[in-house]
Amino acid sequence: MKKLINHPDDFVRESLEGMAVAHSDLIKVHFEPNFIYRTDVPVPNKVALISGGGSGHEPLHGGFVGMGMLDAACPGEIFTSPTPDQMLEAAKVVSSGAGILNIVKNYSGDVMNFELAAELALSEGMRVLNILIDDDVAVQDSLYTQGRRGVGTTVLAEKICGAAAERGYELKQLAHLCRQVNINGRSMGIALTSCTPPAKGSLMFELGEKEIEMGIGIHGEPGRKRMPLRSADEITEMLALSIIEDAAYTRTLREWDEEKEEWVEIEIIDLPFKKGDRVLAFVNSMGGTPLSELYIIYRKLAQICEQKGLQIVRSLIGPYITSLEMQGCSITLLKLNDELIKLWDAPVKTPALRWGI
Amino acid sequence: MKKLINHPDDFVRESLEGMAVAHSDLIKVHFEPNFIYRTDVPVPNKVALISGGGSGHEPLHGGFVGMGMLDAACPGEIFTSPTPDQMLEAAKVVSSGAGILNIVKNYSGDVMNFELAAELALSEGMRVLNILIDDDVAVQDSLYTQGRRGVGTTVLAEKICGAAAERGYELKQLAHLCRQVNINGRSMGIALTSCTPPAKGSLMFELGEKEIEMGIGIHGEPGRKRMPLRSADEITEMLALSIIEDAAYTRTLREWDEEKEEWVEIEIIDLPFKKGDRVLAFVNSMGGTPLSELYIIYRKLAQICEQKGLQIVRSLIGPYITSLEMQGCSITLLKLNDELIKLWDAPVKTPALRWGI
Amino acid sequence: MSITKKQIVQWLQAIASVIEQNKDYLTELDAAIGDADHGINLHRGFQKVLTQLPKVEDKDIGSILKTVSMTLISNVGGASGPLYGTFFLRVSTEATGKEELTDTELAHLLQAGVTGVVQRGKANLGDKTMLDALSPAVDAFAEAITQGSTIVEALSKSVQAAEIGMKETIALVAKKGRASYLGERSAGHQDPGATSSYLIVQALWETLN
Amino acid sequence: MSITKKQIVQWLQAIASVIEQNKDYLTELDAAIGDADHGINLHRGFQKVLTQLPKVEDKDIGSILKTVSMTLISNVGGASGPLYGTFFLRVSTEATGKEELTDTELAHLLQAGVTGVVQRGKANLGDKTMLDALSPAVDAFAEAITQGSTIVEALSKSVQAAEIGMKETIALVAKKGRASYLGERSAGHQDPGATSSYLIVQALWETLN
Ligand SMILES: Nc1ncnc2c1ncn2[C@@H]1O[C@H](COP(=O)(O)OP(=O)(O)O)[C@@H](O)[C@H]1O
Ligand SMILES: Nc1ncnc2c1ncn2[C@@H]1O[C@H](COP(=O)(O)OP(=O)(O)O)[C@@H](O)[C@H]1O
Ligand SMILES: [Mg+2]
Ligand SMILES: [Mg+2]
Ligand SMILES: [Mg+2]
Ligand SMILES: [Mg+2]
Repeated sequence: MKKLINHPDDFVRESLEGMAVAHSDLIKVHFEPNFIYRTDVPVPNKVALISGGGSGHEPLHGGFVGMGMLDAACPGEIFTSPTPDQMLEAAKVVSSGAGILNIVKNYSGDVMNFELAAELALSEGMRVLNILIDDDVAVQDSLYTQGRRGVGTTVLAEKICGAAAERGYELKQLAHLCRQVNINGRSMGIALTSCTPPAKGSLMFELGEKEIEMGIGIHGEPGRKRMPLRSADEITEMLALSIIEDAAYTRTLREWDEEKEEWVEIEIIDLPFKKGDRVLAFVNSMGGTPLSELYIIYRKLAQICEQKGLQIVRSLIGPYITSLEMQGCSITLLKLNDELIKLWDAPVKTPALRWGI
Repeated sequence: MKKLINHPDDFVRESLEGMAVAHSDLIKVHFEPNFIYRTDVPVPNKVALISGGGSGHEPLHGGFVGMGMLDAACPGEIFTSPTPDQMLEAAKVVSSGAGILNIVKNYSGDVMNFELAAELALSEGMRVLNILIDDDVAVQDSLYTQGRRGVGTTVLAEKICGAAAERGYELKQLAHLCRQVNINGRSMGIALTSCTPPAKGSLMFELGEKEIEMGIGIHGEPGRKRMPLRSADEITEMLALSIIEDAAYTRTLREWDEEKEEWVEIEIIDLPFKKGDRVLAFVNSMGGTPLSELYIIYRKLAQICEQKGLQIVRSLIGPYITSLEMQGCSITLLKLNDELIKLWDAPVKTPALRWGI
Repeated sequence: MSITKKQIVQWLQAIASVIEQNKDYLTELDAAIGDADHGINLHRGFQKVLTQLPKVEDKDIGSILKTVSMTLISNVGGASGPLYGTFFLRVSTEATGKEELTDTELAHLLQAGVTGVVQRGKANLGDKTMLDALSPAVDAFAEAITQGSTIVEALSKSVQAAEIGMKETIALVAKKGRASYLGERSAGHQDPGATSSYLIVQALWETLN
Repeated sequence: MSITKKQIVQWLQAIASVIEQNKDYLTELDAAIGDADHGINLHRGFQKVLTQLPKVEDKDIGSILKTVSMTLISNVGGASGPLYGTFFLRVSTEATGKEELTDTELAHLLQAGVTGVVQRGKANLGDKTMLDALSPAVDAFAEAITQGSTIVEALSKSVQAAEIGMKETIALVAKKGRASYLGERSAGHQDPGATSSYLIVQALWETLN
């Protein structure tokens, strides 16, 4: 294993320590339990946004803490969901009393740990809602399974909801907005190489010199299908068409019901994209793929969107939700409306995303 | 070779096409000859900043075109200096009449092509100055050789001079400022893996599973020394001490003398860092190293700077000057003064660097 | 017949040591159909349990197991953290104030644990999860106790049932957890969570044997 | 004795073809001590020259070579682009208006080309660059012509000198160009630019032979 690390056990802590000194103007880091939070919390009257997940996806989520985005992020070990005490302590620090929205990627571990965290925070008298992101079209059936994973749309939801919280959306409005972003966003990813979690010390899976994994998540887990290497245009077409031609997708997700004071299953349906839709196009590096290649993907994606009558009105290109040093990319398309565009354009000031200020 | 590309011959063009559609609000791309330029050029009364070099270092330079940074960037083929016609045509498009500053990395090819370009532009009646960046302390003697390469400081010079040009610095002032940035900046890099230029189709060099290359440039060329893999802290220490303990460095660089109307050799001396200096610390990924590892490097770098009495007042962390998908990193320290800090903080709006606006 | 507080503590120590021995094995199983951290996660959690035990081993069984639950919840992470955490939480609730447990109490309390796992994880039998080893193991134990077996005899049946359940996960297509994203490709691999559940049951049997 | 315009054009075509054949070889040499693009760069440039030739082959030798120069400058890039571009630029200036060149004219004009390379690149002999093959080759040619050799004889000497110079670069430590960053590690490898210069000289000899 070749990495710029010291001992694998110290990876997350040392990385967080570096982040804390590097961005002391924007964020602070609390250790044991670990969480990153805005320097200016609690922000009076603002709903606090918290997200979290395994480490190894940087800049997600810690890089998105700051004005106009998250109030706190809870990093687990590499590829391992964080634990409820992290979210609980973070909530205590960032809560202004206006409520907490947890943005949670739909992985069993993340979901269960955030549910436990919400139960703990509720029992301490906080108002908390969890919204799940499940946008990965590589996962096809949901009826009897965990359903789709949360991937690229998470970044967009954090930005958009962050802006809305800043503008005074109250907790339920914000939860509704987050759900909207989720059902309007779809993603799919592909890996050219595997990655090596430091504690494991070896590759997650072996890929031949001419093989790729189609439909991967962000934890170095193998994808749906292994196939021969293809050209960037062909790969883009496979990803983009899987997203654009994805049919209406129905699933039930568990959310906290504030009236009933219990977890309830609600049915949520994504409607397919259609001609004339305005979209945000997000081409994401899995970590080891350079920017030059992302632009080659973006070029073809723009052509496909044009052919399909989708109008790209905003874009994001770069490594934002990664799998350590994995080579590969993911595409996310998010259907926008005027409200979402306004919120996307709103100022943001975080270590990894910054504009307008 | 596993890359998200189509045909190697189309790599640069397709990547530029993608960039053009992705950032049409900020930049335009001209093809044959290839250059990227701000949408709002010529900017009246402003000195125009042009840079360029081989492709494969993205976001350098094209990603730095925009308000507060470059007016144009000229990308060559992968790792191959651009040709003078690119710089000449770019100069014609961005020139407001206030003069052109070419920021050139000190590689034989870049230097010669930019000299030819300057001669051509001068012969067309433009005012042009070339300033060389040569900040790589891995190259030790300069007397009989090409001297030090231009690496990380280039990014910082483009930002700082871009801000100064925006504020009305005239050509000679700007050239002076750029020279100041250069003599106050020092860098050194290390590779964990090699990289594969698409046209070559195979790795630039082979590294064993437990070997690293110390003192590399940004073209996948082998470094000064091959050595056994070490911990992130040890690597950081080697890089940082090479930079901090680098003695005064004297070399002659060729610049255009506007009065004599000829190229003259001028002697330039970098003075060593000293206790109490305020610095910008820049930890750069060579392309394939994830952000989490850069923070581990930054953590140790901050400790070393503190021990050495250097005060880090600004930082930059991420993949900004890369070698395709190479894993590894470089460190740049730039001594700052009030003027440089103000210019660093000034608003910038480019595809790859953005703040304050 | 009954099981003492000391044996409970020994069981927990035995779990920590069997997980340590199987850390890489569990992680390799998880690499095949998950994200290669199951062994690492559980090892981190049970090592922490070991450091907590001396502080609580004089308290009642309920308190001890509550500490185990909280320690796992705050240190394991992933899917297995809240699941095993919930398992021990439910077990602990039923053991509040007790210094020892009768065989029937032990059976009830393990069943409560399994119910907790189901409520938290919403998995069904056959979904290729820890439940496929844990649930038959607990059922077999309870049934044997009802039929008058000794704790050790019942545990031996329980270990057998866990082992069968664990091995049956090989053929299954995962419907819950990370492995479910693999679809059909998850078949042919043994579930890491079922494997750790088997080891936990086995540790109990070995402790009392 | 003299060399005709047609032969100049044939030389240029011969260069394009020998560079094509040696593209990967030159690139491999550059991979060892540079950035693995020398063969690719020159191939791109001379292929472009091939497409330009038909448009200018009826003009005088100076115009033809000026076109070659401009084409190389705008298409090769790297260090070798401006250097070979300057070489042909200087050669072309001395050939303005000519339809053929005497042996002495050819010698002068090649010497002017070398001077151009030195002025542009500031390299000295022994710096491990193209100059180490090009300069002795041109000197040998000029000397043989002065001593009354035929062009072909003189070129044969020239090729020998280029080959020796090229091979001598193996032992040298680079002082100019990208290879200089390697310091002592550059020794033991043949310089790619010296190799392409040898091929260019050899192409002239083969064209006239
Ligand atoms: N919903 C669930 N119900 C029961 N067990 C589950 C569920 N989800 C996952 N598991 C179990 O958790 C195991 C994986 O644990 P672990 O690797 O620690 O967490 P993660 O999958 O988050 O990386 C799986 O092998 C499976 O047995
Ligand atoms: N200053 C110089 N003077 C003469 N020749 C040089 C000089 N710098 C480089 N060269 C020659 O150029 C060759 C490399 O050309 P090429 O690979 O095309 O350009 P680059 O080094 O920019 O990638 C070297 O092998 C060397 O012979
Ligand atoms: Mg995990
Ligand atoms: Mg080159
Ligand atoms: Mg796992
Ligand atoms: Mg080269």
